[in-house]
Amino acid sequence: MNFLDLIWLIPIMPLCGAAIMLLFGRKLSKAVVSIICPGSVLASFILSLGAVIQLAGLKERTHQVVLFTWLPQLHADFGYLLDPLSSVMILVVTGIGFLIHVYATGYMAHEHGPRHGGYYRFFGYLNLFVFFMLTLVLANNYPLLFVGWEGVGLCSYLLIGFYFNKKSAGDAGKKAFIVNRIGDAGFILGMFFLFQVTGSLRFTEVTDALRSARFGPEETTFGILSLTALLLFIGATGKSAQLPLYVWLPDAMEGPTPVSALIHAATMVTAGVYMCARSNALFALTPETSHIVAAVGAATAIFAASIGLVQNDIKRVLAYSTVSQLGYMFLAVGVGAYWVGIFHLYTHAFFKALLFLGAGSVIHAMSGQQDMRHMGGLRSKIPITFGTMFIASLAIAGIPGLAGFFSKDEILWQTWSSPLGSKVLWVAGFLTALMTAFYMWRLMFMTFFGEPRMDEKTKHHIHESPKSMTVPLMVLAGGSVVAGWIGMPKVFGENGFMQGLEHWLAPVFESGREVAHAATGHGAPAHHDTTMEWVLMGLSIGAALSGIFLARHIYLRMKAADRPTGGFLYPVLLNKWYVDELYDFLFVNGLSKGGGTLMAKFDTNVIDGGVNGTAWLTRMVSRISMWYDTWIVDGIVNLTAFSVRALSFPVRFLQTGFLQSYALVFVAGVLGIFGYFWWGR
Amino acid sequence: MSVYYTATDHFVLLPALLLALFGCATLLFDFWVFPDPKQRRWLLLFLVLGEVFAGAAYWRQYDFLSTHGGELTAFNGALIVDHYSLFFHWIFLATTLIVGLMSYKYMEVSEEHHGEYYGLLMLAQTGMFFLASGYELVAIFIGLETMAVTFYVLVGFLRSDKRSNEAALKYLLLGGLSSGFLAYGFSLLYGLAGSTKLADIGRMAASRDAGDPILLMALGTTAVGLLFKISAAPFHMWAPDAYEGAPTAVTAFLAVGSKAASFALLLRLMVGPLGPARVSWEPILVAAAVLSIIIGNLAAVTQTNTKRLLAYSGINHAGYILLGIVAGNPTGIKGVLIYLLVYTFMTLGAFSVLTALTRKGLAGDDINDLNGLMKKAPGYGIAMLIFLVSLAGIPPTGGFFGKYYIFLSLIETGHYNLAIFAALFVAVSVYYYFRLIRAVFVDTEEQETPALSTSFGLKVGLGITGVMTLVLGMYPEPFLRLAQLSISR
Amino acid sequence: MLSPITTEHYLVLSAMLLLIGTVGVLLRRNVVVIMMSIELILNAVNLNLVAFSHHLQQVNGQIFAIFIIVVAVAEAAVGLGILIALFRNKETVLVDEIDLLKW
Amino acid sequence: MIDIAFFYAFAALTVIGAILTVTLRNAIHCAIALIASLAGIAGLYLLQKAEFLFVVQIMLYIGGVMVLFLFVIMLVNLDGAAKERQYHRHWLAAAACLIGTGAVFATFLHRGMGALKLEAALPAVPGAGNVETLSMVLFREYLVPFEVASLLLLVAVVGGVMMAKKRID
Amino acid sequence: MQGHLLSIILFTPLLGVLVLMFLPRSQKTLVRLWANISAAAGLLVSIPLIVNFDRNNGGMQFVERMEWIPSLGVQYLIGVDGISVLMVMLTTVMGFLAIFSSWDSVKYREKEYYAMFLIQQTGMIGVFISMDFLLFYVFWEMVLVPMYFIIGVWGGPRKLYAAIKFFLYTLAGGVMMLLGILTLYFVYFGQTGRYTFEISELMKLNMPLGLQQWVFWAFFLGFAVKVPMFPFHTWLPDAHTEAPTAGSVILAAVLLKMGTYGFLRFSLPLLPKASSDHTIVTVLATLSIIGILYGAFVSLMQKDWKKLVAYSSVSHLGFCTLGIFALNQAGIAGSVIQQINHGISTGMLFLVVGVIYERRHTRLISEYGGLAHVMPNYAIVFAIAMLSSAGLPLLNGFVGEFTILQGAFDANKIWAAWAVLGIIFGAAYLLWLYQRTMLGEVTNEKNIGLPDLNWREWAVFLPLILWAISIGVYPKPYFDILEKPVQQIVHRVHQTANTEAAIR
Repeated sequence: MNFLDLIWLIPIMPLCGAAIMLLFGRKLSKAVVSIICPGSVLASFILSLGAVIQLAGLKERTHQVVLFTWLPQLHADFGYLLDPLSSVMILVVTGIGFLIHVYATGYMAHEHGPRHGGYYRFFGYLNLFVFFMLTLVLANNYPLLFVGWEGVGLCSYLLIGFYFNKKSAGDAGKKAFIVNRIGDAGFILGMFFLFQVTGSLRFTEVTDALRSARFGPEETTFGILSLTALLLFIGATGKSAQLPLYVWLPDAMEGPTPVSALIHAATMVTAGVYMCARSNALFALTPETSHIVAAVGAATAIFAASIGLVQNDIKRVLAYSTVSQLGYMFLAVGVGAYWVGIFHLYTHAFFKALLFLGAGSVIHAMSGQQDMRHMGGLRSKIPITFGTMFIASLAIAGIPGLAGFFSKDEILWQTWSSPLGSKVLWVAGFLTALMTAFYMWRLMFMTFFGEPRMDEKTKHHIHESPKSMTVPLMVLAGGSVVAGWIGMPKVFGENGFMQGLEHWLAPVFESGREVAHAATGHGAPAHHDTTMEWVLMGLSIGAALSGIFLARHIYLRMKAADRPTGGFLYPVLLNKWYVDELYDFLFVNGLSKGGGTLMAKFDTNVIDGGVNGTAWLTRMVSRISMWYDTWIVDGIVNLTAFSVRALSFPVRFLQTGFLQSYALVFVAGVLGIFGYFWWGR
Repeated sequence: MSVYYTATDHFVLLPALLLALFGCATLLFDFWVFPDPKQRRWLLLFLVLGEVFAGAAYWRQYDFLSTHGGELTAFNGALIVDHYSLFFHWIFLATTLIVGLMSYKYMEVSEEHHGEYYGLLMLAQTGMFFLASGYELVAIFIGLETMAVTFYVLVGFLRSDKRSNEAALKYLLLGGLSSGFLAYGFSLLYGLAGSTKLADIGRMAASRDAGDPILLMALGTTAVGLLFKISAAPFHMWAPDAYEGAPTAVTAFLAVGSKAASFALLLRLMVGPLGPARVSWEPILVAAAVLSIIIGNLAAVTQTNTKRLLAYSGINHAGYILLGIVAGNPTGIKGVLIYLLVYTFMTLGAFSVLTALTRKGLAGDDINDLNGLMKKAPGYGIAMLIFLVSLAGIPPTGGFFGKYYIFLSLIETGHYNLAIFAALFVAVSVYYYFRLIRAVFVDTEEQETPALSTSFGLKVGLGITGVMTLVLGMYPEPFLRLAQLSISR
Repeated sequence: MLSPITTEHYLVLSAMLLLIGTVGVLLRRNVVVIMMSIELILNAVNLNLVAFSHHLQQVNGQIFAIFIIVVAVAEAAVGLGILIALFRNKETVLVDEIDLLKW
Repeated sequence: MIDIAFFYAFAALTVIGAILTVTLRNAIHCAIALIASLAGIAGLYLLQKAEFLFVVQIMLYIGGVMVLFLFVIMLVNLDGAAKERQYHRHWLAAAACLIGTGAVFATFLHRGMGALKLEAALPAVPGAGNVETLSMVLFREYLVPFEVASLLLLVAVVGGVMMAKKRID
Repeated sequence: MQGHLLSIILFTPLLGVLVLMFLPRSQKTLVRLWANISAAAGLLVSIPLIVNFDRNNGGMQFVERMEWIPSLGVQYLIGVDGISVLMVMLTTVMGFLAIFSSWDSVKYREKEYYAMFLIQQTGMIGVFISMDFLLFYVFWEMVLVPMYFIIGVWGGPRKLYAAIKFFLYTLAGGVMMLLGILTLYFVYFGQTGRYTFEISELMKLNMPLGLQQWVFWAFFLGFAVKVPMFPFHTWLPDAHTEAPTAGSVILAAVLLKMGTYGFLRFSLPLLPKASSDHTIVTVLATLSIIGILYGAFVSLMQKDWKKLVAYSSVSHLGFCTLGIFALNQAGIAGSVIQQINHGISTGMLFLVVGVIYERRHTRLISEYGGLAHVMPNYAIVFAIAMLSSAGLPLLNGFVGEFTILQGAFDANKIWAAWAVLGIIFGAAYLLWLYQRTMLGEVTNEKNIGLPDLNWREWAVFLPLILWAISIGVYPKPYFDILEKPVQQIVHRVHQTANTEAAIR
């Protein structure tokens, strides 16, 4: 059968799952639920595979299916586009999505959500998420992409707030949604600009229009195109948690771990990267914006990593790590190495999902404990989890041969060599690599090594997770090892497999460079300085190893698990560079108390001055507007009414009931008339 | 027939004669036949018959005019019958008839049921006849006084009721004053024109420049007298008291008949003979109109006595109608006619509901007496709704077209600010009309009250007024044609 | 030497009467006196009419005057009747004690 | 010459009578003053050759109306009223109003006199006396008002009776 | 039959009232039943309209012409084009649902209640189909009175204040509009020597810009109060809050649209110069944007659930007017669709409030919390309503807002930028409301054991939800219907504008 024309079925499958869950879920038993939902995702995974394989067969490696028109005004259809880029994405989404579903069946097994039946609702939302994610990556135009874009946001809101009765969860969900909305505002405007410039919002047409090289510097250098790209990028920062809009992601960890794994590590947060890669033609045309992207990416990477160094909540560490890795991806995109960005996205999906799931299994074992300071020595208790996470940590740290190594190394190399890149960015990336290795292994050591620090009760409870959870872990572990092999550096020798991904993605991106070249002179294919590449590779490996050993030294030798280290930096990092306090300062104190002391507030509980601050600001404004509404706008109305009533009395009391005052008024009238005759005429 | 009393004279005068005849007949029969107040309601038949005959006579006149066209003058120019006067005659006729219909129960309830009442109603109508048809000062003045004096009596008809006496006295004294001024103005007009015929006066006004002091004096005093009769501010002070004190049925008659008749005269004088002096009197009317609208609306807003409230609303309406005269173009005059026609029916209707509220030992003229009317008597409630909505000038009721014409004429003649002013005050008026509506529909009465004092006649009256109010709002075409006809010279 | 008597003299005189009558209506509290004042006003009118009619050598003015007198009579009759009815109920003839109806 | 004197005499009588009418304390005195004033007016009628009107004034007014007034005054005994304050409370405002009106009237008359372009007084028509002409005109031109007047009087009678008579039932 | 379809649609509810009047008020069930039947009949007869509507014909269809008041040049002239046909459908559907939804909620004076609703139904349909200005005005005012009673009799604690405020406000605006109408009428008379109120005739006028501006402002007062645009909105929160649920639904879903419809049908085509005049457009767009943000801000602070929804209407209607005065295809088409969406979404939100109000008789948000545990289905319905109102893609709200934004963007980028902010806040206050009422622990024990939606409530919500989704997923038919008429409006406005420019 022809999978290519059925690609629209890929998103539909999970949608059906979701529909069934949300409509009849209450009547279904957990068993049925845990068959239907992963099943639906599996189905779309199979469909995707088939489609991708057939796609590979095609000469022109793109295939579009248009179902029906959606927004005539914007020429936006329900149309699906399968090309190398989206094929990678759907495989990641469906594949990893499926594994996480399976994992979740185990993880949520004794999850009692709101009243009875949180289970089916959880899976309903999960499927819904997959549906939207697939719509996002399969869409053949921006508005439809935006549908998925918003949809995943919604699902993340629902899934984070899944613990209905945890207020913090609700807040986190709300914050996530609103922060994303801020990004979306940029995205929407960006779309409009794009439509105005290119006259269409279909990826293919937009790309053709942009590549037709009819745009001169006046559009591309700080011109309308730069603005467009920038707006789109703002949208991306919202979704992919880049500076300054990253604040929602760490709190999103309030959600159940599978959610964190699926949404906040593997798929949704990478939507921004995907979107930028999608718009590569645009970014390639606008070097200034690309610089900004790269800078933001690098900054985020190093910034988040530094925060990750000292977090004690196992999931928060991973959260910041995710932010930082996303930074990497944007760095790649920013320097014009789009395929590398996608490459890292794809490898990262494996090991980060694995790490989260592992962490989930740890928490599972620790019966809910998330603070690493109360862990330790789990190595022997939960061997599978340990083993898989070990691999993942190696991978993310960038130990040669594993997935993380290849992608990260490629990013660093591109940053160094690409005409859009620069040495400074490389340094940032390099440091990030060092820190990454450090905090990941800090996590490992604090969790699995050393002697147990948990209380007896929990210790007694500890047990390996059920098969449904461990099997996915293992699969992902395998993935984390091999995933990188299709993107090896050219210095390892060139062939169709070793640079498989690059070649596969070539049709989407390669031409991007050419355009950039044509338009701006940037992006000329880098001349290959082989020795340099070897040197850099060595350096990064060195960084990874030293990071690991440093961690080992501090947390195994010095047993610094529960002691602050790093001197003055420690509090700064622990408080996430006081960003939240900064936002607080800007938005809250700055306005209310006229500036509280920055250093005074040391409690991490003050989460997200940023959003809270804006929320506070908003609330202030709305208080004012409400006051205005009650007292001015409405006040005037009521005042008129009142004054009419008030005026009514004098007029009535003119009517004294005394005949002669009537006569008086009468004569006054006469006088008035004649007075008018006298003077008036 | 003699030269003094030609066939034409007869033809023109006939309706008045009939009315007077039946009026006197009523008085006589009352003295002789019906000692028992309960039977006196049969005297209503005289009124109905009288109106029927008069109606027939009017119809013949109408017929004649519409075939031969133009107008008929009689008593060498003392009387005139044209479509204009006929229009008003119809109004008077309807008014008297409906008032008669809604009266008898009321009069019985208030234990003042005398046959004179119906006689006086008809004599008053006879007076109005000369206001609309008179074309000569003396006839007009005497007709005016006949009407006025009759009203003095009618207002004081509840002799044992202090309020009624007081109302009558106030009305009489102020009325005397005003008619004194009116007469003074007439005398000056006569002196200037050397004749009492409106035609000559018209000639005189045309020949003299508008600034002529004596003419101004004449104008001023005449205007005072007439504005008093239509209860326009600042000569309105009598209205609320007289309206409140008078028997409700009489109040209706006063509010509609007297006002319509005086407007008939005012319009004829101002647009006809005194037309040339427009520059002098227009500002007066504007001022009076504006004042009336302001005072009428404002005072009504917090009024708690329904009759008084309607009195103020009447003042307010007088203001609007005056605006029509101010505009003075055909549209405006048509507007005045239509407005008066609608005003007749809606006001009569509202008052007839009030008469039904008057029960033994319950004046029924407080707003709270309307509470829960909708529950008590849905028919009356809905009727009241129609009248009030129409008074507020909201389509699809007749009141709307009155306002419509006034606004249109103001716009046509470029009085934009007046138009906006008038429009704004419509909102204010709605406020108090809806206080009544609210009482009828929303509020509920505190303690149980006796059943409404209804009667067949009252129901008929309500039916006529209600239907007419709606018809005028939904299919005014024939009436518009009539108005058009009556302003065409 | 006094100028010959012209119509104007009569006009002035009637105007004075009119005013005096108005004074009465405005100031006197006694209803009866107020009615008398109204009579004065009407007589002022008559004076006007007669003067004009004399001036124009017509009788129309005089006729008008006669009707005015009739009106005056009628008003007086009815007014006094009402007054009596009121007095029967209220035992007063002072207008500013007659203020049941107000506001 | 002589009629000038008469004019001023009658005018004085009229005005003074009028003033007394509105100022005197006792209603009966007021009535008498009014009679005097009306008599003055009657005299003025005579001066202007309005004999019929003179008669009417004397008979109808002084003989009829005033008697009516006196009756009523007797009926509603006003001794109490006579002791009361005579003038209304806000007489000051009233006075102001009146003075204003008076002033305006005066100026108007003054201005008007010149403008009062009445054709100069015609010489008296010889022959037919006042009453005949009057009746001729009355019944030719003013027939309608005459009839209506009768109605008016009827109303007045009925009304007066209605009001004045005691309630039987 | 076919020829008089519109009249039939127009008068079916009135027929219902006539029969209703003769039903004994004691037979409550009978009264209810009959009211529902006649409303349903009104809906049914309107279906042929949409079926037989020819979307390729931009002009008026199903036109019926009859002399009404010849001497004023007033005709009974009705017809529909794409815009009005949608409005009529909205009216019939929402009208029926409103009546249906109040089956148990109205406990006293049912007869009058339903009579008022049916009369109002006729009035609203009349407004949308009359092609004669006076006829339009008559219907326009006719709608007010029933609504006054619906609020004043069956409303909440401050019902009388709200009712009279609503009435006075709208009436004052209406009278000003009447002055505008009469001016047009008179000017037309001056130019052609005959009186008429026929829209298509009045469109032939060529008025000087100055006069057009005056008339425009007169109309503006009438329509802006109804919409309501920013400074004239204060009657709305009171009216919406105090009205009974069904009343609020009709008010939000249909009555407000009369204003926007007025702008589309009268202001733009009749006064093209004025409506394309730079200052006027700027002022109106600014007011709309202020309305968008202002409404959102004020909603954020509301403690009263219903009032919050009410203020959200201000925000949404801001989008509609913004779209209209973008004066381009996207803007106007989007605006019309958004009007329908607002009808659906806000209607649903009000029904949602009504459901809980019936159970708890309080609208204070603080009284609730964690309802999702108690009433899961209710929570889902509310979520959908909320999201469609917040403009989530694949639900109706998004289509409208997005297209409007596009139009605004084409007209002026700054407008779009501001309006987009509105979307953010829209999400904010609705989510916050949802969180405070639905999520978290059940804080108030009074809420424990509240019954979930019953079948009747489902029956009300389901069609709305389906409608919302259908528009959100496949709005093309609506755009198709709108394409021609909107083109005409846009063309008319710009053409005259251009000719003006050419002359200058």
